[in-house]
Amino acid sequence: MSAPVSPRVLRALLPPLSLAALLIAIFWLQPRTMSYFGLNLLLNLAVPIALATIAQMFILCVNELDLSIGAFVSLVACITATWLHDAPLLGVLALAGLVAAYAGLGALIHLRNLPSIVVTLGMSFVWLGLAVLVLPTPGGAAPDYIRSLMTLKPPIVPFPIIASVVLALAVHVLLMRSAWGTVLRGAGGNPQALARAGWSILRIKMTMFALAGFFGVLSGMALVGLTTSADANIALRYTLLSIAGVILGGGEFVGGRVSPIGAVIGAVTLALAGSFLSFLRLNPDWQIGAQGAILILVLALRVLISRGEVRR
Amino acid sequence: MTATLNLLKQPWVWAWVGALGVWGATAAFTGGQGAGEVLRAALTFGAFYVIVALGQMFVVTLGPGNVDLSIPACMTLAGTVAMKTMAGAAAMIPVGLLIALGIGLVVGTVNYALIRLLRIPPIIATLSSSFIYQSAAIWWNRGLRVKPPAALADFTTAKIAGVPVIALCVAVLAVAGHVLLTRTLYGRGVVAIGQNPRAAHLAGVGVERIRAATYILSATLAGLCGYLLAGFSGGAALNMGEEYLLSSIAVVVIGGTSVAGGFANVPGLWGAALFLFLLVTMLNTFGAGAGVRMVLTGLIIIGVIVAASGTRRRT
Amino acid sequence: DTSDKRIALSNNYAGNSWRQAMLRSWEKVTGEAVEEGVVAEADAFTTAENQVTEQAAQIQNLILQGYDAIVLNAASPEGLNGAVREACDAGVVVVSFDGIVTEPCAWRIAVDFKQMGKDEVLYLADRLDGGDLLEIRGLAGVFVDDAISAGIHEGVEETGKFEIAGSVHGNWAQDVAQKAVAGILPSLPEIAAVVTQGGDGYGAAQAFKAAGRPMPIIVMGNRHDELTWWKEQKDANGYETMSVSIAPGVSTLAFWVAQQVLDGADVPKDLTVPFLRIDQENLEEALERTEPGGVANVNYTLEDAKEVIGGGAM
Amino acid sequence: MADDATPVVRLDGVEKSFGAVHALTGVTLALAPGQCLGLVGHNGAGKSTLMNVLSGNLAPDAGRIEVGGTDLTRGYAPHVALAHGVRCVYQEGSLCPNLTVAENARISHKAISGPGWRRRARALIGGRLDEIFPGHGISSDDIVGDLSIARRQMVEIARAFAETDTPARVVILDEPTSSLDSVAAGKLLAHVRRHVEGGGACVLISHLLGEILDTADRIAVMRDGGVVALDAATAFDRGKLVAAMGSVAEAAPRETAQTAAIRDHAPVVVEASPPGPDSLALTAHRGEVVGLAGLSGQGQTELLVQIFDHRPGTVVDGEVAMVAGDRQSDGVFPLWSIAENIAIGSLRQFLSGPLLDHGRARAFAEEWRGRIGIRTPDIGNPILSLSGGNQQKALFARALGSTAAIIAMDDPMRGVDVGTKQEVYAMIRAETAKGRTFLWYTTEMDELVHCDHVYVFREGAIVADLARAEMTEERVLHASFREDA
Ligand SMILES: Nc1ncnc2c1ncn2[C@@H]1O[C@H](COP(=O)(O)OP(=O)(O)OP(=O)(O)O)[C@@H](O)[C@H]1O
Ligand SMILES: Nc1ncnc2c1ncn2[C@@H]1O[C@H](COP(=O)(O)OP(=O)(O)OP(=O)(O)O)[C@@H](O)[C@H]1O
Ligand SMILES: O[C@@H]1[C@@H](O)[C@H](O)OC[C@H]1O
Ligand SMILES: [Mg+2]
Ligand SMILES: [Mg+2]
Repeated sequence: MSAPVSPRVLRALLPPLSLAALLIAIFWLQPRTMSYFGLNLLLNLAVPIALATIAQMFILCVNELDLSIGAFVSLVACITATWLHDAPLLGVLALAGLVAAYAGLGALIHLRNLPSIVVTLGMSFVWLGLAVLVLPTPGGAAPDYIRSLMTLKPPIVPFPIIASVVLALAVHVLLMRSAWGTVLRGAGGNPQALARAGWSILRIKMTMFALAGFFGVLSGMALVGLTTSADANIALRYTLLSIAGVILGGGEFVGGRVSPIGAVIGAVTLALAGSFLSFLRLNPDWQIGAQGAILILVLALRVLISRGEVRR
Repeated sequence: MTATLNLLKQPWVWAWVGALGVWGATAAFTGGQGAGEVLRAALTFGAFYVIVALGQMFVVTLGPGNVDLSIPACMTLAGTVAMKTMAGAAAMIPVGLLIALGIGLVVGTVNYALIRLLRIPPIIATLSSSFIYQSAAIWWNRGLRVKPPAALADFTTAKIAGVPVIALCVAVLAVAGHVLLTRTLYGRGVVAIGQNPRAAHLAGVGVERIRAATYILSATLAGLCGYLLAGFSGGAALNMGEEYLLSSIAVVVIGGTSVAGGFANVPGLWGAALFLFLLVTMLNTFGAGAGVRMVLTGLIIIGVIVAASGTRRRT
Repeated sequence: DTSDKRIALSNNYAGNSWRQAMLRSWEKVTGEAVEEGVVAEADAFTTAENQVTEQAAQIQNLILQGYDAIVLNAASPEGLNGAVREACDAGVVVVSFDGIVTEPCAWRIAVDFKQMGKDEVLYLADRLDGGDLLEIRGLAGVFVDDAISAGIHEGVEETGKFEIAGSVHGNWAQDVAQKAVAGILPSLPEIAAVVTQGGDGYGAAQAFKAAGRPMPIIVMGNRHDELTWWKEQKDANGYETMSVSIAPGVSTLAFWVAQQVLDGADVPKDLTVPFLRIDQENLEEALERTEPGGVANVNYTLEDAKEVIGGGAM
Repeated sequence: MADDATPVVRLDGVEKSFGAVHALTGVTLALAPGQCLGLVGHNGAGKSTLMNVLSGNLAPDAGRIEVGGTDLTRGYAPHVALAHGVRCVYQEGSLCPNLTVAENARISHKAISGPGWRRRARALIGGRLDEIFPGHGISSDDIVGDLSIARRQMVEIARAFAETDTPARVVILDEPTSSLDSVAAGKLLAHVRRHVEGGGACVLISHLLGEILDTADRIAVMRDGGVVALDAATAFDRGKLVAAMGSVAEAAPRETAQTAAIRDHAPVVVEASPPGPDSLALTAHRGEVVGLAGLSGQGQTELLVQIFDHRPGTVVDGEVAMVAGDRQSDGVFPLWSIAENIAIGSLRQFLSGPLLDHGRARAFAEEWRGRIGIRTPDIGNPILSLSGGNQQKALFARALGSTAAIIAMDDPMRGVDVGTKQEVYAMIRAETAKGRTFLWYTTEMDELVHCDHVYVFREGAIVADLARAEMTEERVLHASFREDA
């Protein structure tokens, strides 16, 4: 490690390196995963997680935190498996309404200067309650087109890989490369500067929340496409997973420092961490603990690589 | 008049207003029947919330990203090991308490070590470690529910003049927490770090020592809560802490502590704890179904926050 | 011959005593089976949180590991259908129990949860002339909760004697039930009986005691502290009630069923296992067999499984 | 410059209050094209407030705003100001630290968008930087948060002068040189002259009166929210400006002979070396004022922090207190009151038993408000209600009020007005007499005369070690630049 690698490059390399390390370990433990079929099974459930992580990333980018994304994805899943299946128009309207509701939340949080953690904590109850009302007992069915999309078998490269790459690149272009995305990120770095440059922070917040809502909707739909039916509690875990994914991908809680490519990689890494463990065949007593240990291990890797990195 | 206005400017007032509001609504619904009883129950169960929320409050005050997600697992581990060690023997009550607190100490130290040495963001460090504590609790006792010593159970359920003893004890604990926050070097340090860790360091605040102490404090209080709750509910269960993950955070923020760090208050913890308990009770009393109940819970929490937002300091 | 077959248990939650008892039954019974060479392997896998998505991923991993059969306690009856379908497509036998799945390719060992709820009310109808009931439910949005509750409501309707005065969610946990009951109790009229889902009876009793209210008939589950409390009351004042529950050892029944399917036996897709009922007479005997702090349990044998498959009652 | 030309900007009777504080009490001011207006005044005089009104960030309570002859008072806002060519470099910095230099250019230039925007943004900001600060060493792709405060300031200045579809008709510079070293400051002021000679207009706010006298065409002096003097620059000299601001006379530096005596007799309290190659070591004796000079960002701050932290390899005999210069990121606790911000450095003094006595802490803060002249009606007010210079005074009070024997100062006079500076110099003198030692990083040549000994920094190393007697501006400058450069 004598070659001078800039800390920035190193920081950006961490997430892919962790992912690679994990993948190699999995391939080694279970060679069967190294096939089209294997990769498909290994990675397909990472797609909705990646979408939810991207949603969370938009919120974190403007210095807020969404504790309701898991419940929201559950609600979307319930609506997708019921209304969107039975009465597509109503379903589409409901989902569009949910995106609008997210934008509204952004406005409320900004205008009243509310802590987003509490508002979204409250909203998590609201979304979950609505999900229970829409689908009191698990059931429903995925619309066929979603099901076929999520079980697509393209030649050579498995669908989850294509989907993840497309997602990462699309959001990267939107947020990191476009002039518009630059303004959105700037609002996370220094909102006052944005206001002084004549931008409306309200509009930016609403945009970012709407984007989060949009990707949350995609996540719920993708999830139902895989599970074929829904359940009000189906995605509650996504809240923590999505936060962890963004951070694992090199994002930070404040300051508008996020990376869409990193976030997708972080989400996939988290999804794979669980698989890695089941290939290890641990004693059930310690299986839960091992999930914590693996998270710690992956994150510790970051420190080992980035040791010596300094500010300024 | 101005006194009232000044009171309304306090960030913790709205949690209390919310608590009174839902209590009043419950009483109105039942025509006043059982209002006192409900309050007594709220004091008892609110006390458990306050214990863990006190620790969580100090952690949250350290600044953005600081939160302790290992509270439930720590409660479970402390409760489980303490109950098994005491094995129902009254003589072992102090030993059990020490064990519970000691587990908190260890848990807090491990959490801090992960945060400091491995530079893992606290939210993920405490989440990850919590799985390990949970596993340790399973491994220790495999889910068997050992009864607490009768004297401990009696203590946790006792009342003096109709007021739950546990609530009185936690009220004293809250006063101590208030003094710790506002009148000690430690408390001022926590608040300074939460606003600007770099500036705090350069102003001579022992940043890392205080961060370590805070995570240890939070885990130790979680251990205490696990011990008392296991005594109160007839034994430690593997899922006894589950509820305290979100509630500990909710109590802290509804109580008026800033999630952006650097600003906290203790009176709001009690207000918010009572509010949360009474809210669920009110909706149960109204007989609402699970879905409606959850929707209303969410909307009322947001309502209280919006009402309070007029008084909150800008961050 | 199944001596080269590998069976996996996929479990979605391990955070309560019932689930721990279930895992231990599995360990004990399958451990012996492996030793005797009935099957080659029988590993248990459990996820950290009660989450559909994690369990779906787990099932997919089990497919990749090439297990011949997956015995499944599912987080959701519908949410895992995608993963179960994939397992079936890969030629893996899936046997679900307790938390069963609706995917037609899987086997189901069901407890008639609805009947379980109804039986509680029928028992009460025998004991009481009527009155107000308090219902303690399980975890909202989970199918077991819905089924038991539906049975209770059906029972109330059919008997026409009772009124459900209040309903709270106790999440099958003593402390949660205790808190919920303590909150609602003051606003309720005198309660004649409490209908429960198991795991919550002791908490309810504590709440009644703390509030100083007359002790109603509380239907118990199968936790040791529920049975012990009942025994204490019985000895002290002749308190009478009953207990209904599902024995955690049902996982071992599912194991044997999977083994039979792998062995080529003709097994119908839907099997029913009776729930575990304890009455005033056999309370002591049940308590005797239950480990302190544990759960009243039954482990099943290959013969039991064959009997269930053959449609016989046990 | 003729007063009869149509002014580019006219403010008429502008008033602004913050609660009980009347920050502006009816200011009338006009700015002609081709003119640089110098704006001076004590800390808290209302200069920044006035400029915030002019740039649309604060709505005045009363008064009119005209730009280019049009009355824009109604609905005046940042985007309106920008559209009319009013640009501002704010005292507290307005860059997004998470974005690159080029991306920050995009933020304030809406016209840079669409395909190829990044290339255009780079060209725009890079071109301006090259023009104003040749040899700046900043890449358009650098993340702003990774830059030193001086370089951030350069980026912000270049951005304000950059032109896309709207011209930079009026550029407001609120203390632009406070974080720049004298060389960079000189480049900026030269650019200001070029700008106005090309027909642009500028408002230049500074506490360095020499800069104002040299650069401005007209000078307005503000005091307590109003303009108290306004005339051609030639009509003023340093003395007149100081008098108009209502400031006191200047403190005299210590005699040279006296400073040499300290070096010879007082014990050493600090010994430290920066990590740079071939660095000399810094030594400080008790009661000495040691200057850290050189261009900005050459490792001076890092050495102060190294000493503050008692890092291995440094000898530090005694407690160290720090006066931050980058007050936003290193100094201020934004949620706290002025009193709390002052007291945090001395909490141990207010302990009675294990508990803090808030009454004593407040009395302490109150005392320091008087001693250092912090302008506020109530020290219970939030620190952010103070003007920049007054916040800096609070940070001084924090360090001077502590028990530390060694005070490390990180270019601490940023934004402090002349009057206060003189008071602080005098205070430093008085403290050295009591045996306190000062380590003083400054980018202002004038301040070095107050030091007993000066170390010049270049590229992370100490390259010159000058006793008071041998220190001249020329020698410091000479050492600041590489021989072969
Ligand atoms: N030079 C520095 N500049 C800015 N921030 C720093 C610097 N050094 C340390 N910090 C911040 O303070 C933390 C170090 O804390 P600090 O040195 O105050 O520890 P401490 O608590 O004083 O140690 P101890 O417990 O031994 O007293 C770092 O995590 C960082 O956030
Ligand atoms: N947001 C605010 N809230 C309350 N008071 C304020 C606020 N902003 C400025 N003030 C007050 O208005 C007055 C003028 O402040 P201003 O920042 O304009 O001074 P300044 O002349 O720029 O001083 P400096 O040279 O220190 O920068 C000061 O008394 C300051 O305390
Ligand atoms: O798993 C469940 C158990 O926890 C509950 O007590 O009884 C029903 C079971 O399905
Ligand atoms: Mg100013
Ligand atoms: Mg300067």
